Amino acid sequence: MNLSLLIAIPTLTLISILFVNGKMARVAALAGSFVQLGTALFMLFSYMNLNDVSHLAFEESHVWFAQWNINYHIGVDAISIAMIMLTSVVLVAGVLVSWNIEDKTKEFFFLLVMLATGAFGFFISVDLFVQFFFFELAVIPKFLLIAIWGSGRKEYSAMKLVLMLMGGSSLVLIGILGFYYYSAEAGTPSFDLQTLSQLSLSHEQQMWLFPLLFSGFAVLSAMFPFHTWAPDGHSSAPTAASMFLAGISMKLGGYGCLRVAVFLLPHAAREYSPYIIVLACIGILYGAFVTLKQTDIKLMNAYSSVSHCGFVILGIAMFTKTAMVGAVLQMISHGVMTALFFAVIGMIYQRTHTRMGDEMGGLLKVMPFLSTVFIVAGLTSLGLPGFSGFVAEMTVFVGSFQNEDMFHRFATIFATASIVVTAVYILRAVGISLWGPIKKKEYESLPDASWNEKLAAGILVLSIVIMGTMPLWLSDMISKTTETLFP
Amino acid sequence: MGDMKFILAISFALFFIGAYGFLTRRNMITMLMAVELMLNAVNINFVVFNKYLYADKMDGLFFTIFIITIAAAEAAVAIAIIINLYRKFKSIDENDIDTLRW
Amino acid sequence: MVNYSYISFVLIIPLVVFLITGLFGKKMPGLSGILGALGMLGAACLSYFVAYQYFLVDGRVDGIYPTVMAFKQTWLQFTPSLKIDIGIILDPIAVMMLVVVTTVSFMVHLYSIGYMHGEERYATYYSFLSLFSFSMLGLVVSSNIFQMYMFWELVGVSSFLLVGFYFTKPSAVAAAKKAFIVTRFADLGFLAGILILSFYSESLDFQTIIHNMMDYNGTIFLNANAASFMGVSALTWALCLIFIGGAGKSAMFPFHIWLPDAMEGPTPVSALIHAATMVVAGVFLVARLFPVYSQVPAALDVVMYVGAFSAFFAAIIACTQTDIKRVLAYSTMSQIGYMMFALGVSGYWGEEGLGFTASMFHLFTHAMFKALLFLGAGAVIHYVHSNEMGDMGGLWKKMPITHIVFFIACLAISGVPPLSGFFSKEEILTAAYQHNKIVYAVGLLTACLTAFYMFRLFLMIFWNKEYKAHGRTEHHGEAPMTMKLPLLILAIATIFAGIIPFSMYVSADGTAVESHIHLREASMAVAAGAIGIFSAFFLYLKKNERPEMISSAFGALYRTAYKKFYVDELYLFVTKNMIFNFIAVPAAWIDRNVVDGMMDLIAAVTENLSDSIKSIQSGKISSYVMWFFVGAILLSMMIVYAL
Amino acid sequence: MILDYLSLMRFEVLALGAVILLLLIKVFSEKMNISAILGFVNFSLLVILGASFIGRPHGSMFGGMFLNDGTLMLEKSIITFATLLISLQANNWLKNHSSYLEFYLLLFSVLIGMYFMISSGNFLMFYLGLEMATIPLAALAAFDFNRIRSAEGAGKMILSSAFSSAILLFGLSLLYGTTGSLDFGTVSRNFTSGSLSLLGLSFLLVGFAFKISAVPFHFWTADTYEGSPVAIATFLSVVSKGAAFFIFITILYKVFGAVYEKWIHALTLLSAITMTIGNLFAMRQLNIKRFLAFSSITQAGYILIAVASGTKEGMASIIYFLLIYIFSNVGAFTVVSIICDKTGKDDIDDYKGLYKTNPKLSIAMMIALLSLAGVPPTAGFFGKLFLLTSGASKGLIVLLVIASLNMVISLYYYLKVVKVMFVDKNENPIENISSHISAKIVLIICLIGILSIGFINCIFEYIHALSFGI
Repeated sequence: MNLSLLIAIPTLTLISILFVNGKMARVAALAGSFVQLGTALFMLFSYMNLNDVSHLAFEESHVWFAQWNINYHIGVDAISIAMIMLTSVVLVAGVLVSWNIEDKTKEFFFLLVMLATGAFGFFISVDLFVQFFFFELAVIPKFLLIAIWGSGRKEYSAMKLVLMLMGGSSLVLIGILGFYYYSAEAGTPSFDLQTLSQLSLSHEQQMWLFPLLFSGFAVLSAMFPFHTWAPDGHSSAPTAASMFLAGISMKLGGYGCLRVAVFLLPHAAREYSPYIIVLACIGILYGAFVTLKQTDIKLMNAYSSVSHCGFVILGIAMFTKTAMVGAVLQMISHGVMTALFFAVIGMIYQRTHTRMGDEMGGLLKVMPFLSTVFIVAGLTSLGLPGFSGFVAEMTVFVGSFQNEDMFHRFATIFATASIVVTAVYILRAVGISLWGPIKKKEYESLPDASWNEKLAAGILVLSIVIMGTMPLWLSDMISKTTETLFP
Repeated sequence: MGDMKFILAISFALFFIGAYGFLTRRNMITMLMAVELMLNAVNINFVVFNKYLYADKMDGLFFTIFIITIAAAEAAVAIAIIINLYRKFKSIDENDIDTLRW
Repeated sequence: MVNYSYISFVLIIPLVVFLITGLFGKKMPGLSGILGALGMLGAACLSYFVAYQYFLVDGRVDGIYPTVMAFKQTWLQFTPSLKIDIGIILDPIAVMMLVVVTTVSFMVHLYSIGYMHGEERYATYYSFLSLFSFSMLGLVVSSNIFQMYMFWELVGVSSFLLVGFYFTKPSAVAAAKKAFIVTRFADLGFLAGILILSFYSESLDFQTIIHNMMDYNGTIFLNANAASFMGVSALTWALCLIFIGGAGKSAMFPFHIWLPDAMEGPTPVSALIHAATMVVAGVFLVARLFPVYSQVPAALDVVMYVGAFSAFFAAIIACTQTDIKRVLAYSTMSQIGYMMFALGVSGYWGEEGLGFTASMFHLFTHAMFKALLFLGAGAVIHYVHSNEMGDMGGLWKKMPITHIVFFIACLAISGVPPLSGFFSKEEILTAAYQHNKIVYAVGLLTACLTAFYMFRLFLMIFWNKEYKAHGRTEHHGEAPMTMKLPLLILAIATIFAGIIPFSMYVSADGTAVESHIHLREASMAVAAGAIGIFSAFFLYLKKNERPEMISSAFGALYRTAYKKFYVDELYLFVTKNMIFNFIAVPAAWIDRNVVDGMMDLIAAVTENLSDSIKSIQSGKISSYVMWFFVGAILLSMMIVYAL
Repeated sequence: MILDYLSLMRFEVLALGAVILLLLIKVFSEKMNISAILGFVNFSLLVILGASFIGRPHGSMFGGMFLNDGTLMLEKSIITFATLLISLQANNWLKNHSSYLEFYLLLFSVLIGMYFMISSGNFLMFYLGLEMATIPLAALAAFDFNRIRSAEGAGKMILSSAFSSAILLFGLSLLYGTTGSLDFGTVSRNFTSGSLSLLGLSFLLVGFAFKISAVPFHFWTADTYEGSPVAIATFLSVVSKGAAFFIFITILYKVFGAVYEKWIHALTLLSAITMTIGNLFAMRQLNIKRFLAFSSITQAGYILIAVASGTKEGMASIIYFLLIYIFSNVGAFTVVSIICDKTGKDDIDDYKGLYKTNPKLSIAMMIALLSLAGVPPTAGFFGKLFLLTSGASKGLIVLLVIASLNMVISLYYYLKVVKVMFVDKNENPIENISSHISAKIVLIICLIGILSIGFINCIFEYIHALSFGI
């Protein structure tokens, strides 16, 4: 399995989008994303057939800039494979959802695929420089997608989102450079994750590097109090961009927190974990309560993402293997679920031209398919067994509870309390927008989902159900990796 | 050596007087003259160092000559520009010439 | 030992039916009802066969019924010791529940063919019903506490979907949300309990948990007892929290508020979910963990008091309600309270386990007669098109069969011998008498009230006054055959279920216990029922002024009971005025203005800074050179003095 | 022998030849076809550029006053290349300008001055080169005779420059006084950390800071860029700054490398202030040229990080960055010049809705701006990261923190321009412009450069091999 394919295919897709004209761009994007999904699946199966997973799989390393000791070093473990699967699924769905974009079709799909390319590269690279390159690759697409195709206060939101994320990545950058310095002091300067993890840093060094790296990535995963880009960004972003932002981009943050910050600085991570746990718990409950107040269903989902991503941070900070597995599962689960949610919200918005839940009503009667998908997404969000959310959240809870002291216990119980609030706002949204009497006459003639929307929703729902009903292989795969990462 | 210190003191004074002139004068031609003062301070420096410390070589003197030459060229271009400015602004007071700012 | 693996089809059939009707139901609306009913018939037959094989063919091993693991598959592994296994456990209570659930479910499927006829979302209805059956069956055969939690949530959501079936009605929407959220809140306790219990018992498997916790001298048990929080041991906390979950599902006080509202769903659904099966899940949960509970008297006391109070509390409210389904709902709550306190008064070994047996027995009989009552009420509502007692009266002429079966059910619930309710209720009261006299007194009083309000209901529907048709329902009386047949079958079950020697099969420790009719307790119970029945006849047989007089005599108490003791209002106040207005609204405000404001502030500060320093670029050469000069001086000072 | 000398001075000789030829043309055939002259000029620049690929002479002339080696050749060919791009960019503008010949005369003189400045091995030669590169440039800045701003910008430039050379010279005189020589090698050997010589060093630094427009010696920059013709603004921002940086590093490392400890803090401070103030001003600009001026000041701040590192990698990344910066900045300025030539508009607000009417220009502009902002996949990302990394390898952490925060601010204003072009609506947008072929070539070269240089590691390796540290 040649991992570079995962970058090559989207890149080729990008080039082919450039050279086809007009509407054909979407066909190119769809074809490319399906090929990518196939490749990712192939990689998944090859990985599962490997006997020895104690080190990175399909590793490849080429010298890029010898003077800086920068290598094009790629390789995957179970966590990155899970993330790649997530990204390719969301990519396919995102392309399908945007099928009917009329305005600047070519540019739209170009940026969309570019955003995904960054994510793919980020997940497979092991060299911090290369990783950072892909990390930042998403800046332009994010900005333009929101600013051009968005709605509402789109310029403000796009700018705010990009600047906050850029602020986060500048913190990350400082952290990376700090590592470079210390490795240079220790002998050979390096950006390589594997090499850096062998580096023995003093307490003080760890203590100042960790907050930079962690909070830098945490901005991306919308940790309280750095989450405010999310509501603004999502409320303005076009559907596919929202899906990508919440489904993929936020996961970059979680992945970075786990795979970079905590992996490289386990000692400092332990020291800081109480603070992180407190922030995560606040984020979870606070996000949920703020969601309770929203009537814009897209905004609601944006805030609920804040709450859900809190579980990722919580799982990481809890520092038990199970909780970390749970954090990864939560990333995947939330990625697919929130993509589905944003997709269906977008589809409904296209028809009703409002996102205010209280202006809808009775939609289940006129568009049963979309409404059912909405309900499925909602039930996933509130952690119904059989869907992915349950598996992830429960793993986080059980893992968190393995810590013996009262602080961690209380934090866990606090976090679990959010499942009630989640239920309240999800049901409220379902109740006001899908159920009840039909509020407006013109809603009665609205069409249900078209083929592309059905396909997109179908793929996402299928992923949710597969993960929700057969979680063992996935959690096993991930827990093996966490065992090698955090022995 | 005592002489040198004395002369150096003068050249330093000259330099700062030139700078002061540049900062306080509003007329652009006067400002240019102030620069000439500063350059002269430099020239004195070079000559003095050459004479008292490194009399075996002529580096300082050569440098002085080049400075004088180039100062002339600089002044020529500067005055050309100032003339052009005067045509546009009808003034060579630097206070009037501030359309480009912020 | 026979292989029981075929039992997994009991789960698979409803699941398949759910998927088929859910995905393709639109294309074959008529078929889905038949498919659902046939599927449940198959499942029921399988359960009967299992029961037969388990109790009668295989029988006891070493004096107790063995616990059979018919199927077990690891589903998710948390840690080496904590894992969720999807398994099918067969023991007396599981088998008993299989029979109950499949029977009632089949009846309801059958009944619904007629009742829901012509409904637009007929196929959806059946798919939800199948989903519920699947989840409930999965719940009762759970071998793992987390598996149970999963199915627990699934029955919750099926209940939500079915209560909200008439989704265009705002009241149905509200009721569905309420049902789900209240139980969800209680499930939080369940979840926390699971976390604590699993941590200390180092397992999620029921058998292992029980095994570990029954070992008095084992380190696991000692640890769980030694670890304490706020003076209460971890084990007690765990069990109490788990009980909260059970209380939520079983509508125990104070989590009962969802149940009456849940009557917004179609009546067959009420019969199946909110009377016979799902609401007893809490009882089943406590029963499932009963060996552990029996180790912790404090937790068991909580169960007992909550159960007894709920039983009495619901009975009082039931006396004042006028919506027939609500009366039945409160009666359900009251009866489940019975089952709960029966568990609470029970011990574990041998004869002491009478309460456990009684509780299970009552669960069994109650499922039959309460389903019957609801389906009967459904028939009445189908005919009258109203839930209000005031719109009924004198229906006995119009619907004689319904009248008879309803009467039988009322007798059963009032504990009139020799109907099934008598046996189970008598056993409960006996167990209570042996354990706690106060609870016994409450139980007796409740029995009296039960008889009273049930007959009030019965008389108000079928007698009291002449029936005056409102509108179009004059021409036909009885419902179609598909609706009548289940009524008859359930009536037969109600009459004869009591003679099953239940204690031979189901007991706390698995041994066979002879059960006796205790003459004193039995006669007290019957007397209490009789008083209730007679006073109902006295007040409601004919329309008269007496009920009015009595209710006005009670005055405030009556009004309070009629208003359900204002518990709903209290909840509304807490959730809306306190949580929503004092947490959610300020949180949203803070988010926009403080947290987000911080970010905007940074931007604004930068902008302002940029604006405030613009004057240094004044456009004048002299100022430029001034800066230049100052800069040069500072720079040289830095370098020369090595600052 | 004479061939060796010619080979050693090939840039200077060829440029001088071009100047003489231009003068002859000026004198003898006033009526010559303008396109032919432009062609000749571009061709001769190309020849100069090509000359750098033949052989790699290493040696010195004039008693060590003039040096040449691979590094210097590389630096010279970089600025020649940039000049070629600018010349091509300016072609269209010059066609309508009466004094195009003088323009090139001055431009070539500046170029020769820079060659000598870069190649100097002696402060005298350095000073001559510097002045030769400055004075004609001021004349060029005033080249739009009719525009009031052109004169103002040039005036500010020449006066500031005069003041700055006075300070620089004063520093040189002190250095001469304390070390007894003007030769780089001797100064370096004889340099003692007395306060007089340190004062000399700091005044020298100030002179450089002026040339690279570091804060607070930068004030002339924005005014001059805004006032001067676009081509000259480009030249100032790219070539002039680049050449200054090249000689700056050479002198700093070769001559004052031993007293690294003395100037490192000053340089760090300079770097921090430069990028911060540059950013704060850039974010409030309304004129695109002025905006690019402040952006170039900020870039200078980033470059100073690597200067402060004092390592071989640091120098390599500066040259690398400047190469990338040439592509990015020339790209951006070319778009500005195309629009400015056609419509005379150079306010950012005029660019509203540009994407609707001129999609290709806006995309080129966007890519150039993003490269300046250092966003991948553009080469600017690599350039900027290498600068920071070289700082990191020396542990200049505080500086890095300031730099990364500044990168956020700079992203803000670059994206603001992108937003204006792509998102904003305009009642009266700039009409569709079919740009001149030479400008198109420049844009294409720049875009190819921006998008590819980062990925081609051999370029950096080549530069690195020619670099040196303290």
